[in-house]
Amino acid sequence: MQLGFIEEDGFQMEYVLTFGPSELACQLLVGLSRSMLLFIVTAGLSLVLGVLRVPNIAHGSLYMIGAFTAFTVSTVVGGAGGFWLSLIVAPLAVALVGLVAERILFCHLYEREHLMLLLFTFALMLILGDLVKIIWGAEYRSVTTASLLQGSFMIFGLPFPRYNLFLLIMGPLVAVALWLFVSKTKIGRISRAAAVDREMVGVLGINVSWVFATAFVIGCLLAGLGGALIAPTVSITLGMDHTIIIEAFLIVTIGGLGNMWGALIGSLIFGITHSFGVMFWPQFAIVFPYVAVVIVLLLRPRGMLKSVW
Amino acid sequence: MLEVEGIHTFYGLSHILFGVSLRVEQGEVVCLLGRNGAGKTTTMKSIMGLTPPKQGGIRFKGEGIVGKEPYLLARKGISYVPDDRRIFADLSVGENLEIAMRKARVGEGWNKEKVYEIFPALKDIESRRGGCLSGGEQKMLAIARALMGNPELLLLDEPTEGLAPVLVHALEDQIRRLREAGLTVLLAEQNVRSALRLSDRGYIIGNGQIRYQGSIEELKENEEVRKKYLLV
Amino acid sequence: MFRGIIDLKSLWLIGAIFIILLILPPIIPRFYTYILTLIFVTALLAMSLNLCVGYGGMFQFHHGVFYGVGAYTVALMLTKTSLPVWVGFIAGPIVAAAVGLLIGWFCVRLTRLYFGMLQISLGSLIWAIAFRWYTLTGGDDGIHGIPMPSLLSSLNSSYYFILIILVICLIVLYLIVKSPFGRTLQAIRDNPERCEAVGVNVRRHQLITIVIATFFAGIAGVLFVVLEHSVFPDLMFWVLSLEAFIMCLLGGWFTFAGPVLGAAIMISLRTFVGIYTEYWTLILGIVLILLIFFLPEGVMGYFLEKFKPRAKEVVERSSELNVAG
Amino acid sequence: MLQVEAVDKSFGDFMAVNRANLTVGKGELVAVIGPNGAGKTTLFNLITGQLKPDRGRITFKEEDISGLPPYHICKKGVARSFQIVNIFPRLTVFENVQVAVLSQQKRSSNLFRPAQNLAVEETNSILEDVALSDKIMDIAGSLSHGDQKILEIAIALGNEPELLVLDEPTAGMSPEETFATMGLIKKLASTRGLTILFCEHDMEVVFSFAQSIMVMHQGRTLIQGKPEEVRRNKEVQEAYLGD
Amino acid sequence: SSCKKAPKIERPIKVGIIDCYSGPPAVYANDALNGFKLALNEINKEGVLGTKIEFTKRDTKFKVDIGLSMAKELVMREKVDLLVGTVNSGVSLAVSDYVKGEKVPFIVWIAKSDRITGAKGHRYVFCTGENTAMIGKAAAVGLVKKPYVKYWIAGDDYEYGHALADGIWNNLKKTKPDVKLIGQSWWKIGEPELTPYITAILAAKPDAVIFCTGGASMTNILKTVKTTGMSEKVPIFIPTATDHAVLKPLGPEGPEGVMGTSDYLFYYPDTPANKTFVKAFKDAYGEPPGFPAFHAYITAHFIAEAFRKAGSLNIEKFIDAMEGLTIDSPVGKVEMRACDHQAVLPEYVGVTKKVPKYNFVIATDIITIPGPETMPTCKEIMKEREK
Ligand SMILES: Nc1ncnc2c1ncn2[C@@H]1O[C@H](COP(=O)(O)OP(=O)(O)OP(=O)(O)O)[C@@H](O)[C@H]1O
Ligand SMILES: Nc1ncnc2c1ncn2[C@@H]1O[C@H](COP(=O)(O)OP(=O)(O)OP(=O)(O)O)[C@@H](O)[C@H]1O
Ligand SMILES: [Mg+2]
Ligand SMILES: [Mg+2]
Repeated sequence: MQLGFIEEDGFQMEYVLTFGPSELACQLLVGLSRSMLLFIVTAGLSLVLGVLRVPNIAHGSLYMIGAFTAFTVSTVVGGAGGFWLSLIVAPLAVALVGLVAERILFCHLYEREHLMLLLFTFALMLILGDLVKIIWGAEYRSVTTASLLQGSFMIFGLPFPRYNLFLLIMGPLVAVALWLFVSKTKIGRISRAAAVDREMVGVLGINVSWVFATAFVIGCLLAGLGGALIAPTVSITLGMDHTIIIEAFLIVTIGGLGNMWGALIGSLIFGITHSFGVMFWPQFAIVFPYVAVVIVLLLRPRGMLKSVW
Repeated sequence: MLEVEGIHTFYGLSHILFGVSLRVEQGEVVCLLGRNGAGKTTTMKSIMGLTPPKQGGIRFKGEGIVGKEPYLLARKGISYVPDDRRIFADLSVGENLEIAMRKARVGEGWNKEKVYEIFPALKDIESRRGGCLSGGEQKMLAIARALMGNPELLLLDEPTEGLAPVLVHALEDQIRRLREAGLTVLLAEQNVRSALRLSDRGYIIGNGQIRYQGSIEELKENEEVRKKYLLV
Repeated sequence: MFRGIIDLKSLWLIGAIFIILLILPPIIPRFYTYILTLIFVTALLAMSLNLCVGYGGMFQFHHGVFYGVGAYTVALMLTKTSLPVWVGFIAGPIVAAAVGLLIGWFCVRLTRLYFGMLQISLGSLIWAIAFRWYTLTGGDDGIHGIPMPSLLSSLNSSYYFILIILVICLIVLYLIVKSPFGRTLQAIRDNPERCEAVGVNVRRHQLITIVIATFFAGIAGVLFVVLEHSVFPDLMFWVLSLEAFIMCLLGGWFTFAGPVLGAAIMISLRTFVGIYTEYWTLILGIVLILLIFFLPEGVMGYFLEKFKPRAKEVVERSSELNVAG
Repeated sequence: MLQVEAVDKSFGDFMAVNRANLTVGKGELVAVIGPNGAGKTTLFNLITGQLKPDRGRITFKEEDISGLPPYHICKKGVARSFQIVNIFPRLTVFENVQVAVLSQQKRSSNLFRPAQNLAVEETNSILEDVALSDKIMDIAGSLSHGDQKILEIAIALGNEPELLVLDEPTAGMSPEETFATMGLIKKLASTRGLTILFCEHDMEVVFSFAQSIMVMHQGRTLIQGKPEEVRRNKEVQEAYLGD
Repeated sequence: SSCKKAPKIERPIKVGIIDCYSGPPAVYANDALNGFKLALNEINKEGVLGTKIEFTKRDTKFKVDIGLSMAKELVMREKVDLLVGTVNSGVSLAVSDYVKGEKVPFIVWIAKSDRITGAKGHRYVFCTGENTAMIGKAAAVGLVKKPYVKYWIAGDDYEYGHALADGIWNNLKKTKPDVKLIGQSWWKIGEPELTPYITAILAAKPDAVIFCTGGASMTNILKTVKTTGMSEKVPIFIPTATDHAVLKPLGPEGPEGVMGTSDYLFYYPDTPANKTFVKAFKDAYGEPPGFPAFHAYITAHFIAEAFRKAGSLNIEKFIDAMEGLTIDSPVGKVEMRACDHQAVLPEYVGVTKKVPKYNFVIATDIITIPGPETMPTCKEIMKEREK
């Protein structure tokens, strides 16, 4: 792919590809760890999409709240303990926000048109965004991880951040936990049924409302966890919600809407193409996600895996 | 078992049921007959809590159930087979059944194997997507699914629609057997013949009101009913 | 032309509103004239989107791109070429429709959210071009100070120009919606499979709809340039598209005039609440939630219900009569 | 008029239609019967283009139509109704039928004439024929199940087809409506010269209306012939009729 | 001086502020607002032409269309005498074009596009902060003495990042023709995960890396630099990296050894004027001022001085007074250049380092590049504008 206009930057580039297998392997690992983080965030989005059939635009805001909460916990507690505690407290806090929103507002709207719910989550995004600003202010925030996870070690002669290794471990853990949850609670099955006919699921004696609430809260939990996990690597700012949300939607789309494993595949596609992409065509980084989606959807119009939508 | 007393049901602003009352005793099969658009389905839905009546009362086993959520009614022992099937298109046949599974209050209750005995055709297509089934297969599945909830009261809305004659007979046999096992059935039917064969009593509904009621014999003997509604 | 598709009472109402709008500018403060004009432009964008969303049932998630393409086209024609102004004005919508054809051609292969997401991706590629082609588009800074013919340079004259164009567009859109094409489109929204079975080429129909809608979005883009003399990539960013989508839902997406109302509400809220507090998005969010809870059919849908009760009563009474008799 | 020759359709490794044959002559009323899951609906889907056949040939008026998209086949004069109600739930009853009429008159892409005034007579006359004229302004989704089935047929009639394919047209209709509907269909067949292909489980309807009956079983054509012929056939009795 | 003789004016001077008070840039906008308020407190004690300066502010949400509406609202409805603001170059350029027609002065205080007072400059727009051309020149001056030949440029993929890159590279290439650009990477603004870029850059083994980035991305890149230990492997140059708003939240975790520029540092120059300003600011807001606060502070003083000099609220006279006006500022005298309405400011090039005095890293080994040296000449500007 060559976008002609890029050359007009006025630079003469003498770009040398000096990548050996070790660089590639290192880049693959970096990409994988990025995928894991994306997976944790998008799995929650996908769960909500699949069960409630709501494109939850506020998911990014919940993720942002997770990051800010992690900041507060880390600074109040401090040190390594602060970091580990933030990984527990932040998801729970976000889940609580989700629970309140669900029980007070959301649960009255399930009968509505799905697009009305989209409108609702948009409103929620606006509200949460400003609430974060009211609570935490506009300054850039930053937290540090436990010293165990700081710095990097050398792999194949290149530095690989320890924290990324940690993410590589967290991703599969979350995946397994989710798998247990989905298979134990039959939630996957109920969600596929509810996708077709919510009312009829109730007629069969299933309290759809609580199933939805649970799914929504778990979705929030994952958003919060994602936020807490990303907190140490970036500056925590307002606007984190906007940055993540479109990418998250694109990921769940190419994976297959509402399919949790689709979210995993989508995240892998994004993470890995991104990390190799910036190696080979770094100037075009901005369009990678979009191009990836276009290619996947043109080849597989309903995403990689079976979807509920 | 079930007492419906003067219910008025609306869809939005349009008034559909005008004081429908009916009773179903424990172990009875009662049918609800009437033309298209008479209000049979609406009555069923009102009982199931899908279109809660604005006025009037419904009692199930002596307990008022107006305004209760459908899932609570299902847990109390009412199952509903909708006339338009409402199969979960994305679930396989087996999953459609499993999702509806509830523990029986008494005895062993229904399970997949047992419903497959009634509808052997379903067993062969256990893993097929609900949305792919033929019309008749979907109807069987809808009935089987309702049974999986181990109901005490079964609301059957046009169970024989789209079923081949052989199956209609088989189904009738099964319903009879279920009744013997203590199941109570409220049946809405267009297939008058089949309904008359099955039921103990019948109600005839027209324009949202109960027009006639009585035992099957009484209905059959009534000249006007025969002409206007039964056409047999 | 309108016989049978609009009743006399509505016609009077609309006429009255139009006349009021015509005499307003000299008597209201300039700023309100500006806000009204901005509402007109945004309303046209939302209306064109609603052709796809409310009538066509398509998840047209990135409509803003076509608005932006229309705007950029005139902007570039007026700043980089010496062609007459009207050529730019015509080229805007045509280029937008051409881009709509291209993107739509891919999108109609997909359904619902997939359609929407593919459109977001394709649209974002176009956004990326506007965002990155610094030498042509001015990058994220955009192009400002686009020269307008002196006839359109004052606020009042652009107000009238935009109002007239808007009215013409609305009439055309109304005719389209009420035409067999529009009716078939609604049928497709409800049940595309059945539509195929009655002999409608669903994809082609949807594609034509997208092209028409993007054409009007292009006009809205041109009008934006007439009003603001500026273009910038925000016009093509997904946030703006989402806002336009929300306007449709908010105003009532199954009604014709709903999006206009939605646009008016969004623009006024953000302007007038923005004057008093920087937390206007918070207020906007709360207002939206209240509307969702209390006006589920959208604002316009609610008013239509309000205006109709007499008809409903008649129906109700007659049905009761039927039963009694 | 319509020839189905050795048509196959499989879903995965399941053969839903297996070398099925069917002949429909001009002006005939042909019924397809068979147990549930025999493949009747699938066969109809193959004829009207909702599905593409794996093998075999379907010709309509000497023209090969196998594998064409549904709207194309419809334009050639084949209209159908669906077994499981398939209407436009948010449109009014009138509009439901009008959409079909407009499409038939090739006016679907007309952008600037008010649809309100187009095809009104045709639509109304169809609705009158099927006795839905008192529900003209009702939203289709709010009709009762039986009325929706009637609307199903009305939509199909809107296409002014030469061949009308009806999938269990009277299922869910009250006895009275059933006979009214079948009477109407018969009348249409004679007055408009329609050819009709339908499937039904109501044997009374089938044997009193059909001029030719095709029996399907497990995707195969068992027999096609006159009603008496079919009734006498041993195989058919075993597989389907029961008693 | 002149103000004492001027006639008394009954109404206050109204300043409209448009800036982004939501989203990541809010941190800069708020800092600027504080600086402006501090200055107004000082100014209003004495008064301007016997009246006061008041302000109203509007949030742009970092969106050009909203910024434009808000600016129009301030001008048409609030009838402000002049506009100041914003952190966003796009908004600044759009508003600048609007005020040209309305003949209302607009003073840009944070946005760094050199087109504001360069190619797109006009009579009614002013700029009191550095711009990309100035940063580029300063950076080139800092880099030209270094022995590096093979460079890699990376940054935020938007106008600002690219303008910086252009500025630095063109100046560097001009003064040192043998430098080579071996690659560049551009990420989307706010990109949270920068490790893959760093790994890719390290794999290419450049002599030095220039990151052209700002705001929240800056924090991200500094963090990634730290975790990957990049600054120990390759020299890094980041324009505006020594900005306090960026380094402060990182605390002691900020990376050391990163070269960067800034046009204001609260700890340098260590002059009494700067100390007084910093102390006053700290007392009022609990934080030392960042560069936005400084810009806003001098903006207010420019406004006050210009009105005093003009002797009336007449806008044309105000503009005439602004041109060539020199005021005392925390960093010494600052002139508003008459030809392009750009404030002449020095640039400070330094290297980040931990010092015991602060619990965050600061710039050390600072070289001051005086204002005139970093700025394009008036001739160059006029040539730009004629294009
Ligand atoms: N898309 C599909 N995928 C898999 N199996 C299918 C699919 N569509 C139909 N079948 C199967 O093919 C068989 C024939 O279905 P069809 O709908 O043609 O039956 P039918 O004769 O119309 O039956 P009925 O009288 O019950 O309507 C059924 O067993 C059905 O489950
Ligand atoms: N969702 C709805 N909104 C408005 N009116 C409705 C709705 N559903 C049904 N109706 C109306 O209620 C009346 C009774 O419908 P109902 O479905 O109860 O009839 P039914 O006796 O079950 O008929 P059928 O035998 O045709 O299924 C009909 O006139 C129908 O038009
Ligand atoms: Mg019914
Ligand atoms: Mg069938």
